[in-house]
Amino acid sequence: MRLRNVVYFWREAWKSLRRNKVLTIASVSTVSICILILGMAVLMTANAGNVMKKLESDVEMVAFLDRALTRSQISQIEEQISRLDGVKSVKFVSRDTALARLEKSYGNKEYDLKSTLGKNPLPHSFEVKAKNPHDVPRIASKVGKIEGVYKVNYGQGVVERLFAVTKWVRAISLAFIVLLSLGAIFLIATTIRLAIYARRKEIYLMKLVGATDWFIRWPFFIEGILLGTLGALFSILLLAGAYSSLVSNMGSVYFIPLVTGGPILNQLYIALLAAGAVLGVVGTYISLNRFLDV
Amino acid sequence: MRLRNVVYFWREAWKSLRRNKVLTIASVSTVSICILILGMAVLMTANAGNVMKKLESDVEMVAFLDRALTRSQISQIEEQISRLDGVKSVKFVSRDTALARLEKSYGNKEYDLKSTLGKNPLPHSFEVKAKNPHDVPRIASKVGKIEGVYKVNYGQGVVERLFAVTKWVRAISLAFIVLLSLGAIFLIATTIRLAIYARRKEIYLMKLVGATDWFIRWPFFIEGILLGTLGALFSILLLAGAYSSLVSNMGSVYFIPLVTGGPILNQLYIALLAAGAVLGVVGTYISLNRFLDV
Amino acid sequence: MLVQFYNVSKIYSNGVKALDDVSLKIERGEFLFLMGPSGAGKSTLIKLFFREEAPTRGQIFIASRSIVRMKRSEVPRLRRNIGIVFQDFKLLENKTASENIAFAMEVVGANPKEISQRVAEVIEMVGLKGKENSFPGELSGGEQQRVGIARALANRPLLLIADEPTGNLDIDTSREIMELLFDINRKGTTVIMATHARELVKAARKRVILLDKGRVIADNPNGESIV
Amino acid sequence: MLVQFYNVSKIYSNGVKALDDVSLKIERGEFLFLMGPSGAGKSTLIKLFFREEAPTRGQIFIASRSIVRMKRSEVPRLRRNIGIVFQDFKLLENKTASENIAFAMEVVGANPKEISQRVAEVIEMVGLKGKENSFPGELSGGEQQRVGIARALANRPLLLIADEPTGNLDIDTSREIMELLFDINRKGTTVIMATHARELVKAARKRVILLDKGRVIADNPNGESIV
Ligand SMILES: Nc1ncnc2c1ncn2[C@@H]1O[C@H](COP(=O)(O)OP(=O)(O)OP(=O)(O)O)[C@@H](O)[C@H]1O
Ligand SMILES: Nc1ncnc2c1ncn2[C@@H]1O[C@H](COP(=O)(O)OP(=O)(O)OP(=O)(O)O)[C@@H](O)[C@H]1O
Ligand SMILES: [Mg+2]
Ligand SMILES: [Mg+2]
Repeated sequence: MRLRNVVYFWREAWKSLRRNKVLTIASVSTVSICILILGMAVLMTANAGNVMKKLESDVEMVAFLDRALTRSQISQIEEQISRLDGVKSVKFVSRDTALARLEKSYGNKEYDLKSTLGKNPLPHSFEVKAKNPHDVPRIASKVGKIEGVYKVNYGQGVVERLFAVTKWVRAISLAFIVLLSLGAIFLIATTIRLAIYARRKEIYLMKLVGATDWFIRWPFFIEGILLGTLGALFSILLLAGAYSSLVSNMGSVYFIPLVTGGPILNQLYIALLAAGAVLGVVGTYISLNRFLDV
Repeated sequence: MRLRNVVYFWREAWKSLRRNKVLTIASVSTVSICILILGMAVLMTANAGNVMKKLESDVEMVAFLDRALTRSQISQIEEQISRLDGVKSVKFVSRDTALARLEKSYGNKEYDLKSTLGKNPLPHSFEVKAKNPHDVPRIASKVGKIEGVYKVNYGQGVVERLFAVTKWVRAISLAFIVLLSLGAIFLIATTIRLAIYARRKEIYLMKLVGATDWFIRWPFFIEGILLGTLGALFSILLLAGAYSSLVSNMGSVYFIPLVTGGPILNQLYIALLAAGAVLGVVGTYISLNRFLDV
Repeated sequence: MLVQFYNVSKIYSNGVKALDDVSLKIERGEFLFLMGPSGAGKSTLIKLFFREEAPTRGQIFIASRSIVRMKRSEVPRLRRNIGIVFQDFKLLENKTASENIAFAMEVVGANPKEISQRVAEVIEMVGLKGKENSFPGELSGGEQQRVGIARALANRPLLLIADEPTGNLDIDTSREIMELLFDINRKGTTVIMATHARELVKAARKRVILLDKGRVIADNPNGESIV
Repeated sequence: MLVQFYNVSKIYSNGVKALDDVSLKIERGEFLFLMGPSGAGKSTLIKLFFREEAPTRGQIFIASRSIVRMKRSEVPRLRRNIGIVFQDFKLLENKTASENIAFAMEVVGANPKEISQRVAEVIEMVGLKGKENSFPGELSGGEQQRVGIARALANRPLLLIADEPTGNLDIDTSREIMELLFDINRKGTTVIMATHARELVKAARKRVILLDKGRVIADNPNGESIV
């Protein structure tokens, strides 16, 4: 492509955007809205994912130890557990600590368990976390087989259900994002198709005076890029503003694990911008061909 | 409006839908996609709402009783609690039951708490549910003041956080639905505007040969209704199919409280259908006026 | 007096002065040619009759009603009484020839039977029999022009304004169209026709108004001095 | 031999037979009038030259290349060597007069300086000085037609085809346009012109082909017997 043409194509694209105001405004705002909704959905999904990760990471198991163990036996068991595949952390909880905890939920000043009982009936235990919460059931069964451990608790039943829920939530939000993306592609392509339809006579004439397909396509593509980028830019500004104000209003107060990583958000915004530009061009490409056959 | 005109308007609308295929397909599919996404979002929100209701309804308080109470004192306390405003249910948990539960999480065959202890150190308690889970903190403080109750537990701290989270989830999904609705209105209006723009010369000529604004508007409105309804119909069929297959695949397996009430779903579908028709007309109305001023 | 123009000027928004102080009287039942070089202002003058354009200065009366001060809601009635043949035809592309004609009748609320009868009649009159169901894109230039003429005739207007109605017609067809116009003129319709076709004007011996650069430079009762 | 038609027929998809067994030879440098009543097939014949329509039967050669068997990718080159004045002008509504003309030159890859120079030249030739920056909607019918003529001239085509180029022009402007066409014809361009203007044809004394109902019914070297 010669430089002269490049200049010509950009000038044409720009002129046409300015002169076909109705079409330009329609296309830009369609892109804008689609990207805005898509971006919002992605942010929601990311945050939901965060919350679910948090929920899952709270899953841990407690291994109760036999009563008659020596210090060295206990630390041997600790080592055995730590060596298991996928174990993230092992924390010793002494019977005294366990009793103190129990007391905290039942006790009051005048009436405390320890003095009532005289002696502590609770066992020592280990709190074990897995690198991947989904491994907890598997690891629990291994821990249970270690000599000196008489029982492992991890909320059997409830945990499996939690995982089922998070799995479905993830699947459905993914499906929704995919649907939204397809919808955005389709809506943008439709708008562009209508905009091009309104200019079909122009294309027809271009062909009649001897323009090649590519000579006609380029300015349209550039228009597509421009309006896609412009539309995406609007929506990203809006989205970034709204989200950062949400984070600063809410994040600090309620301990909800919001996605706040600057780089991650920036990547998202850049991806949305690129999506706008790409959708602009792809929409144009799809729509243009049928009018070129003259 | 005379009957002759009614017939004329419907015939015109129908003819124009058939003859302007590009425009019709574009408009119908835009409505379709918008309603589909909107419907899916509403279903998701409704189900998320269900889940959160479930989570919230699990919130309850436990009131621990002083040791030296008689039977009649205990039932007096029970009555006092039940009479409190907003209390849904009160369930007595004896110290024996409490110990059995404790044992279940710590105990094993060879080593049981009861025999170790000789006597049960735990107090009697009441499990109290509120009609509205959000009232739990308020009720808890009242229960705490009742003579004979020495302590009330309801997961202080955690519960407030849960409520904060559900509040935000609700607010954000509502905002998302509102945004989606606005987006749908806007996108549909934009598509219709483009479709009408492509026919602006037709409208111009109608005015020049003496057509009144309403004579021009009616067929366009009818077109709007038809394509809105048609578009909505497609998406509702898709949505209903997908959702009912989801429910039958998943609902029974994982105990997630899916929204399955036939009437509620039907109402939703009807609302979406109406939304399609209304959006079709409103989009037409907004877009048409500027072309009528000749 | 059907039409009165008093000191009418039209300056388009881009500053072009298309009409310059035009005064004009047209009697009921007259047949009037508008002539003048390309760009003289003929089409602009015509557009003032049915308020496609509004004059920048001056007053226009049609049937003693000022159409300058006319309310927006009254404009459709005005237009229904005027039949217009547009220089660029202005046919609806997705309506067939007969639908294009029927349309103008539907606007005025004629009943379906009347419409189909009259449509067949005017189609016949302009020599388009057999082309009723063709879309404008399937018609030759002259055929499209004749659809435009037929549409203007359909409502039997009081005033018929034709802007260059024979520009795409051969001489024989043109003469037939002229016969048609003379005929409806004899039956009482006032006819105003902008044209470049000197042969036709010469043969007609009717009143001719000559425009140039937006001014009336001659107004001759039987066109002698002009052609 | 520049153009050869062998037994060309054109039947449109709705069954209308617009051309019926037309055979034709046109030499390089000729000036040719196409005449015939409205609907005779003049525009259809013209559309075959640059493949806007394909013939139903028969063969067409331009500069010895068959344009019936021509590949899709070769069509732009064919069209660039033909200047076309369309019966309905086909101007781009959102380009000014000079942009409409420049556009046809940009398509063939002329450089900007050349373009602006040539555009000013052809605008002057058709008498549109001062209207360069008007959009088609701001031009009179005749002015639009002249923009169309200027556009066809801009690329100095080997073959110029004009479909009714004077339909909206007064007789003086028409004569000027004819002079223009004769002039470029003298300089070597082959010109084919469909027209209804007998005066012009009579004065020109050039070859005339007469069409009727899709058939060539006369082919006269200097148009005597026809007009
Ligand atoms: N909408 C417009 N905006 C600006 N200028 C216009 C507009 N319409 C016409 N003109 C200008 O006004 C002048 C008169 O135009 P008009 O169309 O009335 O001419 P005309 O006599 O009908 O010419 P023709 O015989 O070529 O049709 C011309 O110079 C034209 O360029
Ligand atoms: N696209 C089309 N589809 C169907 N029929 C057509 C089409 N174009 C033209 N025709 C028909 O073909 C015949 C010849 O049309 P054509 O346009 O070639 O006539 P013409 O000689 O140019 O007439 P005019 O002088 O009125 O422009 C006419 O009967 C017309 O109705
Ligand atoms: Mg004019
Ligand atoms: Mg023709």
